Amino acid sequence: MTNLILFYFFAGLAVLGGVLVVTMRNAVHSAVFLITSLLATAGLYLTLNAEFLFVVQIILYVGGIMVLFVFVIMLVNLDVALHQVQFNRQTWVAGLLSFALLAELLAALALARSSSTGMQLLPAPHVPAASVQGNTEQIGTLLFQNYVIPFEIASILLLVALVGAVVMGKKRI
Amino acid sequence: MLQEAYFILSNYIWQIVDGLVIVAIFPLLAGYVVLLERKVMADMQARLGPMRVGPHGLLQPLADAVKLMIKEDIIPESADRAIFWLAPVLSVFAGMLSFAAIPVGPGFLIADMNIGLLFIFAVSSMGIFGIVLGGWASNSHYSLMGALRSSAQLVSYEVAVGMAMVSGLLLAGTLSMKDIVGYQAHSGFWLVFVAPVGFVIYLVGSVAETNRAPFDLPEAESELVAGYMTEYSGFRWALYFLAEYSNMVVVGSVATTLFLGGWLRPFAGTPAFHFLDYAPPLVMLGVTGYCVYRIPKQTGWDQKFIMAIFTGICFVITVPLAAALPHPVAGWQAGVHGAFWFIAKVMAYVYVFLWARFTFPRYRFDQLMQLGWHYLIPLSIVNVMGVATAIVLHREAGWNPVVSIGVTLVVTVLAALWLVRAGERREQATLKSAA
Amino acid sequence: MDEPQNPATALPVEMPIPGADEIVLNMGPQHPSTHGVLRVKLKLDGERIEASECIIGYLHRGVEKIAEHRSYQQFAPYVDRMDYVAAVSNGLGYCEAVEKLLGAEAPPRAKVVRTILTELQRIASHLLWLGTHALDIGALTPVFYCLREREEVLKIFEKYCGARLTTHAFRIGGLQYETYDGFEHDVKRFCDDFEKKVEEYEQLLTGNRIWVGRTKGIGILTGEQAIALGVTGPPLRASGVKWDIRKAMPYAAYDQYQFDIPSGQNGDTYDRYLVRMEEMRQSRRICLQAIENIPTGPIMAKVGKVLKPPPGEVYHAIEAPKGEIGYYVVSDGTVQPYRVRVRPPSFINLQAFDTMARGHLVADVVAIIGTLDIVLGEVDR
Amino acid sequence: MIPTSHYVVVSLLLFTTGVIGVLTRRNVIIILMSIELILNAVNINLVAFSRLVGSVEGQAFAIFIITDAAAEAAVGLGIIIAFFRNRETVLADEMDILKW
Amino acid sequence: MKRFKAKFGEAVREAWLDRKQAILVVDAAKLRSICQFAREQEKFDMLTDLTAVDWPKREKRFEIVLNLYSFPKNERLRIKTHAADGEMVPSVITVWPAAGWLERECFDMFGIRFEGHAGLKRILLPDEWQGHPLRKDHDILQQDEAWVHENLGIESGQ
Repeated sequence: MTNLILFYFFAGLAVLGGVLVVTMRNAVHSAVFLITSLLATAGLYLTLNAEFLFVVQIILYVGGIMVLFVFVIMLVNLDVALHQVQFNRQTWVAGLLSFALLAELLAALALARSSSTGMQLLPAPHVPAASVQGNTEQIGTLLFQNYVIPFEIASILLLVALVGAVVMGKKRI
Repeated sequence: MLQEAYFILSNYIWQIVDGLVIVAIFPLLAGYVVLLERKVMADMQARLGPMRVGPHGLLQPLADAVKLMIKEDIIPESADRAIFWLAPVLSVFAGMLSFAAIPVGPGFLIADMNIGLLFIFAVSSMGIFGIVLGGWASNSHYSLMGALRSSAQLVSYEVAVGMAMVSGLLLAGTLSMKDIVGYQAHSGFWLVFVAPVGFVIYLVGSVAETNRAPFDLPEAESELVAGYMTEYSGFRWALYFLAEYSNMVVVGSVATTLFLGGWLRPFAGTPAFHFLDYAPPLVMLGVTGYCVYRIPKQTGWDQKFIMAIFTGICFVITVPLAAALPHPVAGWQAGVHGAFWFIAKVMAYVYVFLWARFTFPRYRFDQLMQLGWHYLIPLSIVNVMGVATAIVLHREAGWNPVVSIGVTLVVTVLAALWLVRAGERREQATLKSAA
Repeated sequence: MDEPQNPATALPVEMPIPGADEIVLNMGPQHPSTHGVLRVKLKLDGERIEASECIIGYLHRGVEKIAEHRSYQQFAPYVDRMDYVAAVSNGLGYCEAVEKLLGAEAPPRAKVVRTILTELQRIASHLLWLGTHALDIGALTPVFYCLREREEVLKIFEKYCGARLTTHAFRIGGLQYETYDGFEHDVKRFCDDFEKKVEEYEQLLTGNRIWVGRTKGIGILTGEQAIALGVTGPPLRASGVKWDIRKAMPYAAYDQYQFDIPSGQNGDTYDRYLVRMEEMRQSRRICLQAIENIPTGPIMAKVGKVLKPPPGEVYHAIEAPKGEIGYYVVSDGTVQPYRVRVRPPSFINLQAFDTMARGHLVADVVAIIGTLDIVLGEVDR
Repeated sequence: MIPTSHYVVVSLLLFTTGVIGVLTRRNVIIILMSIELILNAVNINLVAFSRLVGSVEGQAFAIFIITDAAAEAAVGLGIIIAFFRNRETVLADEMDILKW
Repeated sequence: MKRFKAKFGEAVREAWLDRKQAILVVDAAKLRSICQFAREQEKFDMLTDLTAVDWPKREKRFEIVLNLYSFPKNERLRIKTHAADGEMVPSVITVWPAAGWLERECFDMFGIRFEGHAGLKRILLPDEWQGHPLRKDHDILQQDEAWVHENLGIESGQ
């Protein structure tokens, strides 16, 4: 019961935040709602017992990436930008297509639930929650044993991105 | 529904009570840190500090709070009202939320999370938004520059601070705040003696993270007026202030837990030092006695009355400390004594902050960044590697812990000296090229 | 001497429309570290200063115009209001200028007392500078120590003439007041204590890494630049020009005493700091020498009640704490000066600000303003 | 225990919102933010399914995705700054530098 | 001083000593070259002061006064020149950059225009102020009341 309330709260917040990100005129407001949405997602991870991911989401997304976003918005924020048209002319087409996509996926989900094969796919998890605790140690072991090569590749990707961002951002090299 | 509520209440009653006590005490503590700061400052500067409100200015924090609450709340015309309103709240929210994972004493904490340390780290990194958004929403050059400086500074120093924490938790082998202290109790060494370099990095980094002098660039009054707080006034300004001082208490608490043995008494495992258990009640008794001695010296009956109240408070604190004396290792007794030692350590840590503030001039922004990126971050990486090596040497190769730690420590310190030398040479070069 | 590298540095900057990375930051006139109502417009590239312009005049009171409508004695108190932290020095310059115009000379006793008070004033002025400069750079504590010692000097002034800040201590022709009982004792005690206090300030700042980092290499002014821009006082000496009017053209009783002129090599903020610290020590030395042996005798020359200097003009300059303060007095033979021109050291030193600030960061602006030691009352008059 | 389908629906909604944002907004920064929303939606799915399967591999992948998002944000914002410096705009349909 | 006479002849109108101070009166037209000479040959390397005196009854009412100082010789020299109202005086800013603000102040207070000074605008008074207060015909109580009313929103008290 409590879990369900928490879930609906976080889910509602995440979706509402997402919608507001897309609709706000001012980029800073968008960023604030994106932060809200990301925090709510972190909350969702908590309801999934993924505590480590909850922390990673906050530290990296909220404390890292979003700071970068806000920083850049402030650097490039022109008062002029606010008076420009914020949406392009393909709004209706885009909306229609997106809703078609949404409807399709929802239909697929509904079908999966009703069909017999789907029942096996998407039941409430039968594994007791305690055993799948999003444990920090488990993730660490996984990352550094099974996935050590992807992990290193990811770190190289970050390094490349770092260098690239510096090259882009610097005026004179 | 009702049953569930009852279930929650009955199961979590102690957490709730602890939470209420901690949430009530810490803002008050933050307020009294302000008074402490002003008193320490006055002492270092050969003057008296606040003396008017209450005896020795003891009621000054309350008076300040009341004054700030009834002050006019000015919102600049061109400010972004919603974000202007949100930003300080966000700051305080981030500061306060961190208290949830701080163990004041054994069993005296709100939530024992198995990711407690990371939780505090994550939540306090949200505090940046309070500053950045506040600076942006004020729509003023000074505020924006303060905000940009502050975000750059916080992001840079977070790396060093995180690495310093890693060196601690590598040793403890857990992220739970409670277990970190438990590890120190078990091993008999505070981590500051095992990873001193990490502690020093954390100390410097946490001064920068809380925007305190000599790293108070975001609010440097001689350059940016008040940085991101320039346009704030009244209660919102007070919220920012509360956030800053709560953050000080939070970083003090983290340092205490991680490096200084949390709620543990000095020499907690050594029987020869058990007489130290008598210190808390005796200290409080001494304070009470001094208060009694000061009562007749106050001018006016009202001051005498307030002094008497403070005497009473001191005495009320003394009683449980004394009552816990016979068995101060378990149960509520340990909680009370632990809280005393914990708060004492946090206050000592905060005192270092104040000391630095009144002694050092302010860094310039590029120097600050240089210190972070050229010295602290490389050093913190070396430190983490050193601590890891020590652990491997001890656990895998079976070395004596003292030897393994000593060797890696020497290497780390040598690396630090080399960094400083290289930095000095670089400075000389830039000076020469400038001239 | 070479042509100064960029004569246009003295020109006011035309502010172009800022580009994408450039912003124009307006500092002051209401800003915590502009030492009054100085307004500085900075053109920034990021946080780096590309150009600057000082906008002054917020404190203009028309002192020179007032002088033309007062008698010589009546104008004397007005000069105290220019550099209000070094009122005694201003007064000395004015009195000596008018004495020169009259062809009179103050008696020896008056000269020695004048010297002592002026040197005490120099210490007080430098102390105030040190405190505020340190405060600008972020050191909160020295200012309280400095004000504590300055208080002692002000107490001596108060005992001597009843006023602390705008003292009007001297009269044209000498002194109005005889020294009070215990004057020598007070000055001696102050000088004895002061030695240790300077040590204390030096301990707080001189070796401090942050202080050195904030001041070394900041606001460099070479000797040639300083001379070309007319900079005088400690900033000139810190640039390596060992020049002090007290030695070059002695006035009052300075020719009787031993003292050194401190000078620097790099002409940066740190050197100016060291020069001023050393100057305080030298001032103390002069005071100690002077107090040993104050000649007896009259304190006032015979100049008459109504001053009517013969027509003519005179320029007389003394070494004030901030630099050369000069008085150009033109007489037309009446009781009122025809024209009094004050050569304000702060005004001309401030002109060098742009040269010093270019290429530095915003944070250095406060260090440079502080190191110039300007007093807006004198800049604007 | 909340059924996995709940999470999938939330993830779908977020995903669609992100797609709409990418397709309709002109401000590149907001487009980037919408991409973050999409990535986030994927993360929710991964974590939900990881619980369903009973292993933490999904969480590990979510961490990789967050890393990727960080790299993307850094480079993307770097490009935006460089572009803004030259053209003083952050609008996507004015980023026609190739046909310039 | 004699060397100045020898070099510039007629342009140096008068030269005398008053209370041990050397004073030269020169032609405004030759001011810049004389200053150049003073700085380069005679080593008067610092311009300590530049100011003006208003003599309304004279034919050329403004007397511009330059106070020079020589570090090598430890000597002061005063160079004077005259200008009528509205007449241009050559600026010495190319000789001594220190003249920048001093000439601006002269312009502000007396209305003397300096030729060759790029940024000649008011320095102590506001840019829109009317009148030049240090002229003798400017009364001590007189001020730009319109400006005060407009910018400060108060009635001038005088």
